[in-house]
Amino acid sequence: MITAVRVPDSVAAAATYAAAGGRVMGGGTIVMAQVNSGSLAETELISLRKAGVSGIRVDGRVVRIGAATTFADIERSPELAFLHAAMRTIASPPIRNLATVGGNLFVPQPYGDFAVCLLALGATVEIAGPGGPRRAPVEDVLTAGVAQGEFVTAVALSLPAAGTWFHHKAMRRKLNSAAIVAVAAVVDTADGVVTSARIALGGVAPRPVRAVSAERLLTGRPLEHDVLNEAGRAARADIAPFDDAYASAWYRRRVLPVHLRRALLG
Amino acid sequence: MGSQIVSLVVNDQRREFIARPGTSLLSALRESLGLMAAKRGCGQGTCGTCTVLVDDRPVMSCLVAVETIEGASVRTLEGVARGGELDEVQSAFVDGFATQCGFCTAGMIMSAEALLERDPDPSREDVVEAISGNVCRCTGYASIVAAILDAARRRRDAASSGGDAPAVPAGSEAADGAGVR
Amino acid sequence: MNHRVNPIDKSYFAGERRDGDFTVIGSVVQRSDVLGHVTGRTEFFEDLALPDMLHLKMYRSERHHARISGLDVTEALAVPGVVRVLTHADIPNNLYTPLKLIGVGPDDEPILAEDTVRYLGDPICAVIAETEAAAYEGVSRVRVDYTDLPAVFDVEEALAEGAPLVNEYQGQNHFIYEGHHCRRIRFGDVDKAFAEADHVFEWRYQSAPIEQAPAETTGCVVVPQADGRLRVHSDTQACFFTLDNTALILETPFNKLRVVGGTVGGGFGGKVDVVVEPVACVGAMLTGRPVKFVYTRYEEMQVSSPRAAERIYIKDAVMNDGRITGRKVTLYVDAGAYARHSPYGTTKAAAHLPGPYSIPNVWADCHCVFTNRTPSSAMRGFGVTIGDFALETQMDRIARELGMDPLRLRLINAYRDGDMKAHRKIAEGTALVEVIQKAAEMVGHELPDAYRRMSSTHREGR
Amino acid sequence: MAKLRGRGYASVNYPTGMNLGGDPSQALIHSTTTGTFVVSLSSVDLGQGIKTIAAQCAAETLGLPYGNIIVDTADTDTGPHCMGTFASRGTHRVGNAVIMAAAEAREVMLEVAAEELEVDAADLETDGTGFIQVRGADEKRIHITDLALAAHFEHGRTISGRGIFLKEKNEPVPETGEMDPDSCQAHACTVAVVEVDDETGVVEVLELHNAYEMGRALNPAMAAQQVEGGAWMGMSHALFEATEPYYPARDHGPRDFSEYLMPTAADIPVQRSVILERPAANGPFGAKGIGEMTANAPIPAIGNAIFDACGVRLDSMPFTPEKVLRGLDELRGLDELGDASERAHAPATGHERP
Repeated sequence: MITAVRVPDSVAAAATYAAAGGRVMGGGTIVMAQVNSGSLAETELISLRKAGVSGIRVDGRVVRIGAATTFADIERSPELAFLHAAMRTIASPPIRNLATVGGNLFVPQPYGDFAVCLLALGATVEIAGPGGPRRAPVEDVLTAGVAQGEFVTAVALSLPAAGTWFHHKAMRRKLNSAAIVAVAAVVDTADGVVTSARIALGGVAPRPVRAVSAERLLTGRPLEHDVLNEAGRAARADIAPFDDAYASAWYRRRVLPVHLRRALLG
Repeated sequence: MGSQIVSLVVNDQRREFIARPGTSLLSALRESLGLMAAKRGCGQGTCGTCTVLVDDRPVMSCLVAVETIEGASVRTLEGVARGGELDEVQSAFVDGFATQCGFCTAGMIMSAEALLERDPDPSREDVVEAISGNVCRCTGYASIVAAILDAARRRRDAASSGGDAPAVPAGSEAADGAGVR
Repeated sequence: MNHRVNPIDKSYFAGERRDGDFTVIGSVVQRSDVLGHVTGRTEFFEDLALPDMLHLKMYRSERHHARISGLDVTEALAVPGVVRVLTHADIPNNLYTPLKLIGVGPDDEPILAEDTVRYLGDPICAVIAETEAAAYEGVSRVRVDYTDLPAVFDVEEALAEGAPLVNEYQGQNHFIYEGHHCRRIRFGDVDKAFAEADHVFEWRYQSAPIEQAPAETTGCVVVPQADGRLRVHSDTQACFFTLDNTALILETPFNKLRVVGGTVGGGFGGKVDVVVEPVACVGAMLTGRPVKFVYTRYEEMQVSSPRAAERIYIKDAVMNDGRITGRKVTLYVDAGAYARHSPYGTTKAAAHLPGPYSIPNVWADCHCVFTNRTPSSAMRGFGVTIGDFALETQMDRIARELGMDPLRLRLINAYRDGDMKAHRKIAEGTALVEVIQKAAEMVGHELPDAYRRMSSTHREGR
Repeated sequence: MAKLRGRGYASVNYPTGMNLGGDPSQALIHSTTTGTFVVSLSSVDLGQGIKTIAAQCAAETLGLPYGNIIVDTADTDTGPHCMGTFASRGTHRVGNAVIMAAAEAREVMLEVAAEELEVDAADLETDGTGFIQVRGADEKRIHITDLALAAHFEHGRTISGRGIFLKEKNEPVPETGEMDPDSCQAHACTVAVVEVDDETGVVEVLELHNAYEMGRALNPAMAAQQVEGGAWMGMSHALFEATEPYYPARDHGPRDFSEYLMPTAADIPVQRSVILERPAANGPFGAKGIGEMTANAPIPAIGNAIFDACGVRLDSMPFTPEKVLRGLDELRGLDELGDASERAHAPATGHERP
């Protein structure tokens, strides 16, 4: 049962509440669902809605997105136009008006599509907590979470160069579906040959994962049908798919190469 | 800490009420303010029957902890008809037979209102996306999509004729009998 | 009006239409409920605001099949706001089956579990509290000790020798139809048909359970009245069916109950079982206060009765010209742990065989089988939808095997007025031939003259 | 990669007005003193529109405008018995009961009018706008409002009627299955056009063409609602729905509408439907009832279309991408993970259409 809802107006105030053991939430799409079904373990909620951690700031090629920034805010941001298509594959407008960048890092797969994008972008996560602010690579947060009393205040990322961003999400229906396989990637090419690749996958492991085997295989080779199929098969070494209501582990493993290729070749 | 007084502007009226901690906006509307249009179909943000507008944006009201939106403007289906007159979306739903059991209707209409306020001339794809979080088990959606497109046209027609003309059915998408995609 | 209508092709059955001069029938009039719907003023049962209402939440079995070796509700009762916890001992007549109203038995389902649970989600005890949150908290503190029993999930395994017994009130893992192990159809001689057939085809079909998924979940609010009666606001699809069953469970005169329903947020067959009203009534009687019991979406999805999974084997005797001369169907309805409406649905499935075709020799065994899963029950197309999937897939396969046009195969075999159906009812008012002809025309599927001239009102050459 | 297109067919019948339970439905009707007729029922409106249909049946039978009818239903204290809204009983049973009640009320209405107008009741007719008039001499007429006032205050008559529809309970013969379980048969034929993604097994339903025979469409717009929504449900059943996706294992059962997927408006096909009417002798104005059957034919039609498109025969519902892809892999002779897929684009059978 919830005994208190805190709506701190600063990061410092939020940190004080968080240190006392409440559950930090962004838009509430995950936490309130648990409150409504009586299944939330914590008894105090701490909302970041008014803590001053919303908003998108662009500084040259670096973008800093506050943790309480909603997906709808990103959809409205011209600087983040490269992400708009990806955002529209996530849930539905009334959810995107609530769900936040920070919260999405803690959503279990096959949800958490934005976290997959952040992983591909090599984002840095800004964290507040009892030990003061710190920064961590998004990989670390996705793998290990944050410590007791800590919470995310922002993510920072570098805008990918034109033509280097790729995103594709295979769903069970055309809109408002969790991922069967989500692929987000930043791939640089020179003279038709891949010079660097950073590929993140969703829906195929308990956490968003890097397709490091595919990245290795692609580097130095052209973005071509057969090469990508080979890379997709290689990527099977990087995943740990599961059965769920949407698809079986077999299916996810089976179609991964198809979707990796479609992500990068269209 | 416990219960606290929350103040919202609901359908243009300032409303204050006492909320127990963890009360959703949906529960507050229904149980504290007696506004029953928004429905609880799942309490998980997956059915859309509780969709209302908070500061003009559609949200699943079951997922909003009411203390976190202190002072916000909230609009529900009860506030859509002005002076007892149905607005264009409501009239288009009536004329287009876009309701069956009626349980999804409030959420559908609020999603449609939000869309049309942002985009008076939406494409079919825009409409489909706008209602993608609103589950309807009865209609198969086609009549709802058609009604929202019809409402947009009615509203544009009303605006272009000076704004005081009655909403008139445009008729161009009235059934030709062969089903409209 | 801007509504959509489908064209009515009045060239078919023109001589039988007797249109007369209807003034209202056949016209589009506005739905009587629509203004309430678009303004949000339609009153659904949960839109009732009662200040002193209590909330009921159910603690349910966490096992598929188990003995309850211990039940402790002390901690649940200690939760602030929890008013009462109901167990089977509080239910006057704890054992029921909804179809007892039409003479179907035995009673096989406890309202609240006594010593055994038979599916994941079987209700065990009901926590009644001042708030929903307190009721949930109470549910989370109920302690039950289970001793697991072997469970069976497959219909054919359930019928095999040595399978665990799902429901001891039934006594065996299938419903008994007047002394028979299944609902049977025996018409003509299928074995002879198979022996004389040019082809024999046999295939197997399977479905999974399907949820009715109405937008509004199942629920009720029970309000004690000054005269000692109970007013039950419910989204049941069947007011008197609910009233009668509830009265039998409460062991109370029928006139002590009043069921008020009306506008329901979708049913599709999912709101025919009587699963919330009896417990809520007991809660209201014991507390003297209004009690609300509404299924969560999770309960609606996983605990409320779905459309049954079915397994269907169809074996057909077919001649080279496409005539189907014999059809043998073995059909298993997965009823889950309790009968609910499945004995009825299985009979309806049997009556539907062999589909809309005149087949002179038909044999069917339709089994209503108990397994350790959520009991299934009625849904739109009850007993027929899955059968049609199997029958019409079978027809397509036969057409492919024979290299025939699938519509011509159907037209050759289509039932007509005056044909004796497998359940020995003379067909009348048939129109299969015509809907096939019309559909062919709609998609430009060419049919030869002989097929276009076919009619449901008579069989050519007869 | 290829998108393989196919067309599939299915034709079905559906029993309406079931009487395996044997329960009748009742209707009562009475006029207020101002000529509004209240139809009292206890049947439930689930969105299918029984209240509207009952009002249409009453108005037609009485010969009065639709606006003169109020339907009061779903209260066991005030409504006469109806076991419930299921088994395609609503339109058939309740419609018939309402017609019977309204016919009785009409008889009283004409008797009172005959007294008021000092004519023979047999010479009276209704004009559908609210007047009761002498056939062929319509200047001699009285409006229902005046008539209802007169009936109550001057004639001491209640303009009312009672209706019930019973088809006796049928007991199947256990040895043979001989039975008479229903009242009418409705019919449908669906043609589905689908497209199969041969690399992922994803099926898209592009078109559904339906011919439905329903006796009579009492309200064509509401019939269209049932047709359109029912065919959508059939498509949803075909491609998506299962509370136990790994049946008979109970794992991973969907808990909410995120997990229990149904087609969104983005996934729906073009639907074209045509209605045929072969009025049923025992149906209200010939209607058979349409609500239940509309989901049935699309399911096998879609399955058969998938076979036509790609050669994969699906004998298990729902038709998930996984089942289609496993079938395609088997046809292509591929190994467990389909790793030779880029060398074998076309499936073994099936064909691509423009």
